[in-house]
Amino acid sequence: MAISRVLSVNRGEIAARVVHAAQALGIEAVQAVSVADRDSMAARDADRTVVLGPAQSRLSYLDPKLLVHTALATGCDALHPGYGFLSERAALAELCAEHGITFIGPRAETIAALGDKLEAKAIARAAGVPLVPGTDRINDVAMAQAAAEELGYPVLIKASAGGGGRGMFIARSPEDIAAGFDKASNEAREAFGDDTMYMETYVENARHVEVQVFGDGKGHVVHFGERDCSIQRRYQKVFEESPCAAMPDALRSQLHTAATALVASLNYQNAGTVEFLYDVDRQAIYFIEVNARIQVEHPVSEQVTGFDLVQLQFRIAGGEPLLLTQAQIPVRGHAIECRLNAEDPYHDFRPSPGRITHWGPPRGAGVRLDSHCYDGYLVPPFYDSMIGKLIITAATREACVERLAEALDRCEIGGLTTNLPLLRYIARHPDFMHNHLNTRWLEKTGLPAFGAHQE
Amino acid sequence: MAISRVLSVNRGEIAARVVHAAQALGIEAVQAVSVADRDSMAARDADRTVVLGPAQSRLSYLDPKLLVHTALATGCDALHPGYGFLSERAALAELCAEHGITFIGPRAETIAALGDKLEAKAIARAAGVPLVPGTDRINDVAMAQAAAEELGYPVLIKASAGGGGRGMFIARSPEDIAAGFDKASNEAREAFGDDTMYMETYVENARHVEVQVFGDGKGHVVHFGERDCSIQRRYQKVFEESPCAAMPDALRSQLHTAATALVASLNYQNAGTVEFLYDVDRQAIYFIEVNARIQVEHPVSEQVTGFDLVQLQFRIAGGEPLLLTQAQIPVRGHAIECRLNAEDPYHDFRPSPGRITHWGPPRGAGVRLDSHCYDGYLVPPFYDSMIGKLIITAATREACVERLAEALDRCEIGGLTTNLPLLRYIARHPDFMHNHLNTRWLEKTGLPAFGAHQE
Amino acid sequence: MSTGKQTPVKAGDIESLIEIFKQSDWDEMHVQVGDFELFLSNDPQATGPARASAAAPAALAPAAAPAAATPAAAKPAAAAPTGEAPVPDGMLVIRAPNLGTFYRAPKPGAPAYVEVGQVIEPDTEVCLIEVMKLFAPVRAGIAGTVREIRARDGQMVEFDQVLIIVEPAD
Amino acid sequence: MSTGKQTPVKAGDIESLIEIFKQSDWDEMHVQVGDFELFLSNDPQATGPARASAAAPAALAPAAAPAAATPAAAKPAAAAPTGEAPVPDGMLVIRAPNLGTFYRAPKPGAPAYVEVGQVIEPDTEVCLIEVMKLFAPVRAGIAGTVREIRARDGQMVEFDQVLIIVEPAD
Repeated sequence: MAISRVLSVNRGEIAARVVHAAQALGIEAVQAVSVADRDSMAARDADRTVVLGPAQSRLSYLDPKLLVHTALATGCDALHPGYGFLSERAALAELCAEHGITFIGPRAETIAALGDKLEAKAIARAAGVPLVPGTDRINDVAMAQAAAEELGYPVLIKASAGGGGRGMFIARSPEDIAAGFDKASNEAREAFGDDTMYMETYVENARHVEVQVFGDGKGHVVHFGERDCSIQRRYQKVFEESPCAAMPDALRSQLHTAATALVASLNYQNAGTVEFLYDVDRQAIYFIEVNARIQVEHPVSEQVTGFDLVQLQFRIAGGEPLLLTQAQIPVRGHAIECRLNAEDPYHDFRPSPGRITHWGPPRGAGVRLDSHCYDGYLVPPFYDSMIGKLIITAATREACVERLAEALDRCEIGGLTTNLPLLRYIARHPDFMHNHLNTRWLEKTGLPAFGAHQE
Repeated sequence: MAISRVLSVNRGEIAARVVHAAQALGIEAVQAVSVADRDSMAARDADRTVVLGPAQSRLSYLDPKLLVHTALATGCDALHPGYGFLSERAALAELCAEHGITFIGPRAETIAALGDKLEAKAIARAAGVPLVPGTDRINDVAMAQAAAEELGYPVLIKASAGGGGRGMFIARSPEDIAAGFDKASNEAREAFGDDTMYMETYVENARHVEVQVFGDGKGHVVHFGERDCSIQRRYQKVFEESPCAAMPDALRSQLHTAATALVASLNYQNAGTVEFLYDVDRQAIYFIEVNARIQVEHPVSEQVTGFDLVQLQFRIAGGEPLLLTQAQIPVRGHAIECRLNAEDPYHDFRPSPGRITHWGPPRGAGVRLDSHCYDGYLVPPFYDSMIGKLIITAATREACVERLAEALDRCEIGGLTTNLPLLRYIARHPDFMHNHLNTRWLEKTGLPAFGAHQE
Repeated sequence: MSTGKQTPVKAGDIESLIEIFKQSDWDEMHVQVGDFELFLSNDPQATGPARASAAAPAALAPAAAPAAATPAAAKPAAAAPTGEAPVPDGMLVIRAPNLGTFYRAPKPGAPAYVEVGQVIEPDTEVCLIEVMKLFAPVRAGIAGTVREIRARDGQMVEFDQVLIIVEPAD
Repeated sequence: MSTGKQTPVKAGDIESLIEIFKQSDWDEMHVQVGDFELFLSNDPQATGPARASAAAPAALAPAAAPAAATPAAAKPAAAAPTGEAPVPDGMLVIRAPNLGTFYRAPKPGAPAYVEVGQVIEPDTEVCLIEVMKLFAPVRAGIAGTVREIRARDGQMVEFDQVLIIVEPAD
C-alpha cells in the first residue's frame, strides 16, 4: 500500500514542496510540467520530469486525462494535486481511483459533496455545526421586528429571489425595519416578480478563521489548530496566522469541536480545512465551507504544531494509520505567513513576470521561506503571480510581528516588481501590530492608507 | 522556560544542523566558531556568529569556560554541544547549570555517571540489562571447564591483572582449556605478578547495535528504534542503518526494553543512545555503554520514524512535555547513512583537507545529505575529516542498498580526495547487499578486498 | 504541431516581450509565433485569448483501439526532449502536440500511417497520440519525404518531442 | 597576540600549504607564522605539536575583580571583526587573543592600564581580557604611542578583534 512513486501535477512552490516531501520519505517524485516550467525548481529536483504540453494550463495542468495518462505511463502509483488547478475536481480523484492511482487527498465523493455549497451546508447542519443564523419567509414589518429581536441586530433582510443588492437592506434597529421593509419588498416584486423576504444575522465585524484537519478515512479525525486569515484582497488571502490570537479559548475550543465533528461525520480522509466566519461582536462562529485539499497557508500550522503536513498527507494516503491523538498536537508559539507576489501594489496589482536577477530572501531564527524561485529564475507570465511564502515563527504574536517586519526589511528581490512594499507597510501598521483586523480591513483601511503613505 | 536564543558550540555539519533546527523553531542561533570556521555554513546561516579564538580546538571548541562566557555575553539562554568535543563533558553541563544556561542534553550527573565505565555497567546491571556473561576467579582447569560448559563455547580466558593480550586465550572446547589454562596463568604471573584468572563469553560474530532513546527527565522514556553500525574501521563507524534488519523481532523487542529500562532508571533527560554488542551466534545482546548526546548517525532514526530528533532535543530542553507514547513511533522502511570523509582510502586514510572546487551531491527520492560543505568551501586541516553524511531511505533494505549505490555513483566532489571509492565499493559488495556483516567485516574482508579490487 | 522550420522562441525572447509590455500602457498583449503563444494582461481576471484550434485535430478514437497503452513501470530516467539527438541539417521535424502514447498505425495489425521514404503532404496523417483512450491523429503540417521515425510505437512521448524527421520538398 | 606588523595568513596560503603537503612524502608538517599555526599529519591519531605558550600570559585574576561581566542580552547583530573600521596607514594594532570581556583597568575605579598618547613598550600591560572570572592581562607586544582605544570597557570582544591602535616608535 505504501506509495513508491508519485506524480506531482502542480507547479510553483507547492510542486517543489511536494517533490521534496516525497523524496524525504523515500518516494520517487515525477514532476509533470508545462513547457514553461521545464526549468522550475520542482523539475530540477524531481527524480524525473515530463513535459505535458504547452504553457497554457488547459492544455497541461488542467487536463485530468492527460495527468492520469502521465501517471500511468511513468509508473506512478500516486498523484499529488497540490492546491488550485484540479486539486478539488472530483473527476480527477475519480479517474485516479478507476486506474489504481492513489489520489493524495479526500475521496472523490467527499470532494463532490463538499464542492456543492448547499450540500456542504446540509452536512454541516447535520453535524451540529453552526451556520449563519437566519429565518424562513418573513411576511411583514411586525414579523421582521420580532425575528430581528430574536436574532439580534444588525440583521440583513433579503429577497429570496434576490441578487445584486436589490431588495436587500441592513437594519440596526426596529425603526430601520419599519422604514425599509415595505420598500425592499416592493423593489423585490418589481425586480424579480416575487416579494418573498427572509432575514439573516448581519456580520459587521468578521474574521476569517479556519481549522486544519486530518482524517484517516475511517472516522478518526484530529486538528492542527486554527488559522486567522482576515487580511484579504478580493477574497485572496495575503497574511495568514496561527493561532487566531484574537479568539477567546472557550470559543476556540467550540471552533475545533465543530470542525472535527463535521469532517468526522464524512469519514474524511487526508488533509482538509474547515472555514468559518468569526463574528467578533457576537462572539460566534458560522460555517463557510470545507476546502478538500492542502492549502497555501498550511505552513503556519506546521510551525506551531511541529508536524510536516505534506509528509503526513503521503503517509495517510499510503495506508499508514493515523496514530496521533489530539493531546499529542499541542499548539506552541505563533506563526505568520505572507505571500510574496510578482505584482505591482502601486498599479492595481498588475502582474509583473520576468527574470529574477537577484534572489536574496531573509534568513535567521524563525524565518522560513517556501519558494520555487532562485537567482536567474524566469517567472513565467502564464500563471498566478505568487513567488514565495515567507513564514515567521516566534514565541508570541508580538515577537512574531516584530520578526516579520525585520525579515521583510531584509528581503531583497531584484529584477521584478513585487508586493514587498505593501507587505512591509502592513507588517508595521498599528492595526496589524495590535491585531485590530477584520476581513474588510485591507480594502477599507490598509490599501487606502498604503496609497496615502507612499506620497 | 522555552528557549529563545541558543549558542551552538560545535562545528561542521552538526553545527549547521543545530542552527537550522533552532531557527525552524523560532529560536535565535548564535554560532561560536574558531577563526578557521568563520566562513562555515553554520556561521553563515546563524543569526549571529562570534569568533572564540584561534583554530586550535583547545583554545576554542574545547574550552568550557570560554563557551559559557560566550553564551552569557551574547544573551543566550541555552547551549547545544553537538557531538564530539565537549558534548559529554559533565563539567560543561555543570557550568551551564551554575550560570542559568540550559544545556541541551542530559543532566551533568547523568553524563558523569555514564562516563564512568564501571558505574555505567553497575547501572545497567541494576536495571536488569544483560552484560557480557562472565565469571569470578577461576582457579584451575577443571573449574574453567565447568564454567565454560555453563557459559557455552567459545569463551575468553583472561588474567584479572591483564592487558595487551598477555595471559589471555580463546577456548572453543574443553581440550583448548586443558591445553591453554596453565600456560596463560603462568604468563600472567610472570608478566603481572598475579595469576588470578577469570572467564567471559567470547563473541566471535558481533554486530554493533544501539537504541535511540529520549527521556523527559522525569522517568518517561521512549525509543526511536535501533541502529546497526557494524561497519567500522578502527572503532569509527562508516555505515549505519536502521532498523537492524538482521535481528529477529523477539530479540529486537528485548533490545528496546533493555535500553528504555536502563535510561528510565536514571530519569534520563533528552537524547541518548544505548549501545549493545549483538552476539549473532548466541542470539543475545550485551550492554556496552550509553552515549549521552545526539549521535552522528541520528538521521537514520529520523528517516524511519519521521521525527526531527534535534528539534525534539530543543523542545524537551525548553520544558515541553514528552507527549509521545511508544505506539506513536512506528518504524517504517529502511535507512542507511554513510560518512563522506576528506581522506584517501588508498593511502591509509590520510586526511585530505583543501578547497572544494565542485560540490555535486546526489539528489532524488530518499536521498538526504547532511553537510556543511558548498562550492568553494575550504575544508580546514585542523579538525576531523567528515564532510557530510549521505542518508538513503527506501521501503526495504534491498531497495535502500540499491538506491545508495546509485546515489554514490552520482555523487561528485571536486578538489579533494574523498573516501567515495571505498563507499561505492562497499555499497556494491555482496556481503553488504546480503547483510552478511559483523564488526570485523570491514577490516578483515572489506578493506583487503577493496585494496585488491583497485588493481 | 510545431515544425523544424519555425523559429524557436527562446526564454530570452519571452523576457524581451515582457519588458516591452511593462514599458507600455497596453492592457493586454497577445503574441503568437507558430505554436508559441504569449498572453499578457494587466487584468488578473483575464483568462487568455480564445483557444486557437490550430493544434492537433481532436479526432475521436477509431473503433478498434490499439493495445493497452500503459508501459511497464520503468525506472525514472532523464526526460527525453532536453537530451534528444540533434536533427540533421536541413531537415524538418514533426513534434508531439502533447504528452501521450505514440502509435504508428490506426489500430493493432494495421499498416503504419507512414513509412521511411514515403512522400507526405501537410494534410497527411502520420501517427496517433493517445491520452486515456482518446486517440488524436497527428497531421504532418509540412511536405516532404519521411527520413526517420524517431518515436517508438506504443511508447510515451512528451510535448514537443521529435516524432518524425522529414526532408523538405523543394 | 598578533599585531598589525605580522603578515596576515590568508585562506589561500593555507591551501598552498596543504597542496605542498599533499605533494610531499612527509608524515607531518608544522608551520608557525606569528600566531598562525598549521599542523598537518598523515596520522589520524596525531594530536598536534606541543602547545607553544607564546600567546597571552595566563596570569591569574587580580584580587579585586571588575564588576560583573555579563552584558545584557542584546539583540544579535553582525559579528564585529569582519565589519570593523579600517586601521589607518602605518599604524600597528593590538588584537584580542581570544573572546572575552575587555577591561581597561585592573579593577573598578583604578586608573586605566594605558591612555591615548601614552608611550608603550612590548612588555607594557595594556588591558585585561576576562573569561568566567579568569582575568588575563594582555601585553602590547609592540612599542609605540597609543593612538586609539577601539574596544569599550566591559564589552565582549572576539578573537582577533582590534583592541588598541598604536603608532610605531621609529
